[in-house]
Amino acid sequence: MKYIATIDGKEYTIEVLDERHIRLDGQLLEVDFTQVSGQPVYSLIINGQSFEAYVHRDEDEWEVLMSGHQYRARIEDEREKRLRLAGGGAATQTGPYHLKAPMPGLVVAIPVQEGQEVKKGEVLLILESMKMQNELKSPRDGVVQRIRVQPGENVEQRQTLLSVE
Amino acid sequence: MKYIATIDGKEYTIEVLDERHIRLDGQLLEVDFTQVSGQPVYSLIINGQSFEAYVHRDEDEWEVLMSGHQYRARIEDEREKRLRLAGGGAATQTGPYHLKAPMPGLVVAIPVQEGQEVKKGEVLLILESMKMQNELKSPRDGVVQRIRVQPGENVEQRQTLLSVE
Amino acid sequence: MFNKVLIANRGEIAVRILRACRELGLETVAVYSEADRNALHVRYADEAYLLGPAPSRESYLRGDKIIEAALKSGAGAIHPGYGFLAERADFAQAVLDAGLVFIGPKPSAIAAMGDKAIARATVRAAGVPVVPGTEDVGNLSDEELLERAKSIGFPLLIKATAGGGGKGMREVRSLEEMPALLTAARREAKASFGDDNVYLEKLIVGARHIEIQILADTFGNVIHLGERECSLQRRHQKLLEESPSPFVDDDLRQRMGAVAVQAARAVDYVNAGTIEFLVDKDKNFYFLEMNTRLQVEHPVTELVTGIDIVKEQIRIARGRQLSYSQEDVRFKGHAIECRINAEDPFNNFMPSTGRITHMNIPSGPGIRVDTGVYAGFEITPYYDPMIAKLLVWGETRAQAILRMRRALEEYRLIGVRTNIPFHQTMMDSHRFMGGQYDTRFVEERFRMEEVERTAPLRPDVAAIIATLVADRETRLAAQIIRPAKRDTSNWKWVSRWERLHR
Amino acid sequence: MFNKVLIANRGEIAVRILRACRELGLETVAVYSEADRNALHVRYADEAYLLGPAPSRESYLRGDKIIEAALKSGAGAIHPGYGFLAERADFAQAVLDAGLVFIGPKPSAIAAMGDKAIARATVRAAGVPVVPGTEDVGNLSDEELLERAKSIGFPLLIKATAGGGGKGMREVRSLEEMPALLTAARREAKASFGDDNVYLEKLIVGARHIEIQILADTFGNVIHLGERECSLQRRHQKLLEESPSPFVDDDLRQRMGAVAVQAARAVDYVNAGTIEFLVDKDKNFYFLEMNTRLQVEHPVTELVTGIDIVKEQIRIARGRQLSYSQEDVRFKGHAIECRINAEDPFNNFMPSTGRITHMNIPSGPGIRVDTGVYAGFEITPYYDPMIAKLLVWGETRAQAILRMRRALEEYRLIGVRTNIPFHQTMMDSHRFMGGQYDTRFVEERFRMEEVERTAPLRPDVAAIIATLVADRETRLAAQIIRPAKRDTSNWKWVSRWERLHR
Repeated sequence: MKYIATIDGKEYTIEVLDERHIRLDGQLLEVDFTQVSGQPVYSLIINGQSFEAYVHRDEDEWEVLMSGHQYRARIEDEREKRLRLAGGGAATQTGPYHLKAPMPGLVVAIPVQEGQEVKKGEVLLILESMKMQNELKSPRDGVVQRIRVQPGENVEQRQTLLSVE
Repeated sequence: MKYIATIDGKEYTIEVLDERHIRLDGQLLEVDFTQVSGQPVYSLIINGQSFEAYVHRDEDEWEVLMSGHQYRARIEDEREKRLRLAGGGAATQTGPYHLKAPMPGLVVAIPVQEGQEVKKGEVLLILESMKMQNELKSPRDGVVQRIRVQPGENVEQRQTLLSVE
Repeated sequence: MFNKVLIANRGEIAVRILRACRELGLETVAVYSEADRNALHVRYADEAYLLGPAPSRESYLRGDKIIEAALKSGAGAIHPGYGFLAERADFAQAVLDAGLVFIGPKPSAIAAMGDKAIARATVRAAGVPVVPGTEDVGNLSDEELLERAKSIGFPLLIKATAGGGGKGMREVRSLEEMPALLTAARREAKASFGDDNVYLEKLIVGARHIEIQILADTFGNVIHLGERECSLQRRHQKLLEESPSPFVDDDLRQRMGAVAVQAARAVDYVNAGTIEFLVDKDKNFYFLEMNTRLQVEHPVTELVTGIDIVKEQIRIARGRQLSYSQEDVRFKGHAIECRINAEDPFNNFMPSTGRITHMNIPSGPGIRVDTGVYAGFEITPYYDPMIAKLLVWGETRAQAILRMRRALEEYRLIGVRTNIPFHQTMMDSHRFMGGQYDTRFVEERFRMEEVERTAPLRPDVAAIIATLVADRETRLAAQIIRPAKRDTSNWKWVSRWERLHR
Repeated sequence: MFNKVLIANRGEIAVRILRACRELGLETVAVYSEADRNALHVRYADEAYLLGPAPSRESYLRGDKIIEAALKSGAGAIHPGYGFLAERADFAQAVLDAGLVFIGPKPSAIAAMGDKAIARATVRAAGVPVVPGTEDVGNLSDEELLERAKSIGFPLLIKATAGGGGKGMREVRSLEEMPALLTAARREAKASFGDDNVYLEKLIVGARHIEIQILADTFGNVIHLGERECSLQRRHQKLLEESPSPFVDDDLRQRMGAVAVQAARAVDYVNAGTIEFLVDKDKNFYFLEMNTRLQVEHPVTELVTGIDIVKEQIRIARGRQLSYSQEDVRFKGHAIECRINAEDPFNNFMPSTGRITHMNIPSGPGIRVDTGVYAGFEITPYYDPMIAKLLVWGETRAQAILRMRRALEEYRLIGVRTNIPFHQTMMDSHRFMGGQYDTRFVEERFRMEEVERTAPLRPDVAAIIATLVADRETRLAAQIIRPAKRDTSNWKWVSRWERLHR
């Protein structure tokens, strides 16, 4: 199977030949790849070099944490990439953004109102958790819609708090 | 459910009333009992005292390892105890003893022969594992039967090596 | 003299105190909330008593229930740890009233140092320099504070009178932005401490936060154990501490130590305490506050002095003399502490909760880990995000940094996000290596992306790993979905598939 | 000068050496067998090369492949650790011949000390006292040994000429039982070392096994780092070591240290080494052997001297002078090491294999754990059963014992049996607490059942816990079996059952 991995704008073409061999941008490499302890932790030995990474899927990206650095990789096979390019690549910008509680907590304040225009980075809601007041910010420009919680309310993890359209 | 627990010859009558209450030899006790980390490790808080033990079932006994001491408990409900007593209690002494490899290893020597009489504690087989030569001894008096392995042979864990009848 | 100690706390500090008691042959009593039934301090203690539901105010802040548990268990003393009830004079008094020993200072000393205005007035009278501000004049209204702000000058800080740990704190750069920040600070102070009083304090630019550990017994002996450098902070929360401070020389250490002892004597202090100072670039230092309790970062001092501060606390509370005179205190090598928090350094340090599925702590020479968590334990949103303290000792600061690098690289904790990558980046930062940082460094001049890393970036390797994981998941998904379509010979199909792909 | 080190070992010692390299800023290369693909040393190293299948002779004893990996990776030096190839002069020579640095002594010193007969002759010539025996006269036949045994007298020991670690060793109490024991010893020696030669040695009754750590650089500086008490052994395998020895006073330490330095000089020794002595009750001491390598128990010396022995080894191998003169070596406090083995102390210390499903190592003040395992790792039968070394430091021996008690109590390792309960019992033994033990203590005068325990026995609590577990299993089994009989409404039935029983 042939994949295109994209990290920081750079593309890597990776062909998985079998359990022990891949082709990276055309170059044949022997890999020794194994999962550790049944955890999302992977060990890779390649050309004698030993690497270990924590790997987590986050929506349509893969987070790779290795030696204290976080890489964000998009992995697509050729068909997926064609489809995405055909779709204009702007898919991630359309549709409303639903602000979800990243953890359980107490809504301390909601400094925005429904219908209000907000800029990327503007604070939408202050959530208290673990004795810290955490500012949840808008990931993009838009208009605040459907505020579903009130200050003083306890919320669950992943509960939708409000939307930005 | 009412159980009889026997440790070192002493019997404890334990009635499990519900998740939080038991009766120990007639005395009502509140217990807070929980398994830790999904492991065979259990935490018990009883009358404010906090205990933690590793519990393992070994054939018809329960091993409880607590504060560096190993307790071996037989747990029976009333019916089981009646049956065992009716059966004469000698059931564990009848039938052949099958010597099984406690771990994978190499058979170094078998100092006994088929048909030979052996005493309790006599060495039946020497198994090398983890760089140590381990002497496997007979748990009782009897006659050696069916030696199924030879010196120099590699054996798997739990593989039957020979029998004593 | 007591032989059983109740520890009125949770997490790593409860475990830390428990260990000290064990090593002194004392029996231990834990208290816990419903969220902490399986916490390490409950598992390790000889006895454990439930206080109530998870929220602190219903459990770890219930002084009455804690004293009740102490009396029920026959504990003769209560150690409060830090946070929760540690600096509440009324709790300390209630403990004494119940006929128990409070392992800490007298309630009067807690009260004197707990009200920062009184604290400043007291130490100022004893000749200790303080930072200019309104703390000394009592609680003021917004109008009065706005008036006073002009004479103090900007930038300045709004701080909660009852507070600590950065809660209710705001930085003000001009008079215009001050009213809104006052409102926010009072709101946070109210929420955190039940008291919305605030005061103003001159912000010393380029300041270092350096504190002196002191020990005082009931015989009037007061000694100091040198300084801890705590300037690496984010939102006024300490992230990393070290001792000695790369900024402090023997002369400054002696002067600050002497002043710290003076400050402690001013309130007739007994037990362990910490005097926090701000030090400007010219090595002028100002009294900031006194923490009348064991400090989170006490182990860095333990590592360079060899003195077990918690054991000394217990010794003092048992009415013994200090084991050490000032002359006995010797400093050897260098210690660094990284606070390991359950938060995501790649997402604005957002707290992270969940069950720890796997954990492997660093060990080997020169490493100490103080933690209250383990694989299988669930991090709840109710308490502090700090889940461990990773400490190293080295013969020199450079060796300590190298050791911390390898320890951080070894640390594995899966299930919640941690700030370990932040610390790894810090250890690679040239400014940190050079000891050139102040209290604003993390927020203003440190970017994780911009630090030149010791380990070279390997996006190619990351791409391979991510691809191989994605490939496995694709194949796994195929295994699950396809047989359902066929609905027969599931195992045969899988084994054929495996033959094809291995 | 080298900047990359290949570690020709596995397990905790490979990890230990890796950590030292990391902390010196050196790159690391691991080698591994097929059984160790996921071992910690492979995970922590910068590079890793497969040697071959699990058995040592096809992997960790393949000197040729190891040197090949070193050359391929560009490593400039090889650290052999202990065991495997550490004391093979031919391997050390092959390393040098390949143009690499061997982090250890010269091949000539290994050879001189590796043949025990030559070793004894050499040190005896240098004025070092040795135990009477046949080691000096070369390999003898059974007949000759039986003849010589009469003049040495009983009890005596049969020992493997090529051996170490108790393999091929037998104790003989009379001439009658000697022929059978000779056969057994030769068989074990052959199996372990490929050499069935044995020698005889007088058995010193009531002997203590005490060893001196030495360090020697290429400039002719030789120092000693004091003694380690290693008398607690079972089947000639050390179980627990401490420093200082409760039996050694300053005078004896100085005398033994001086003799150890003499012995090292006799073979022109370079790098770290250990001289083992037997000490009788009158404090006479006899040279036993020299281990020309890093010793398992080296960390107890590190804890009391503050000297990192592995870093000094690397320093010496890089051609530098020792960092310390004899006068710089100061002893502080007391250190104890417990070897944690995968074996069942309740079943004749039978080795135990399997996957570790959960692990929580002790931490906090004064603790050090050197280990090569983690939760999820599988303990295979191919290698040594030692999976970790638990070390504590305390200001006094009593404090170290109390700390070790709490550390052992904290240790959790599920999936294989360990000898932790043995160590817990030892820490409770009055004879151990009194320091009154010799090399026969564990086997002859120590019974786990007979030690009066610090923690009182609680069979009632054990009965409750076992019953509650059995009750849960019964209920769980019921849940699984009964629905199968009904074959419908499985989930409904379970939920009704749960309502009834909760």
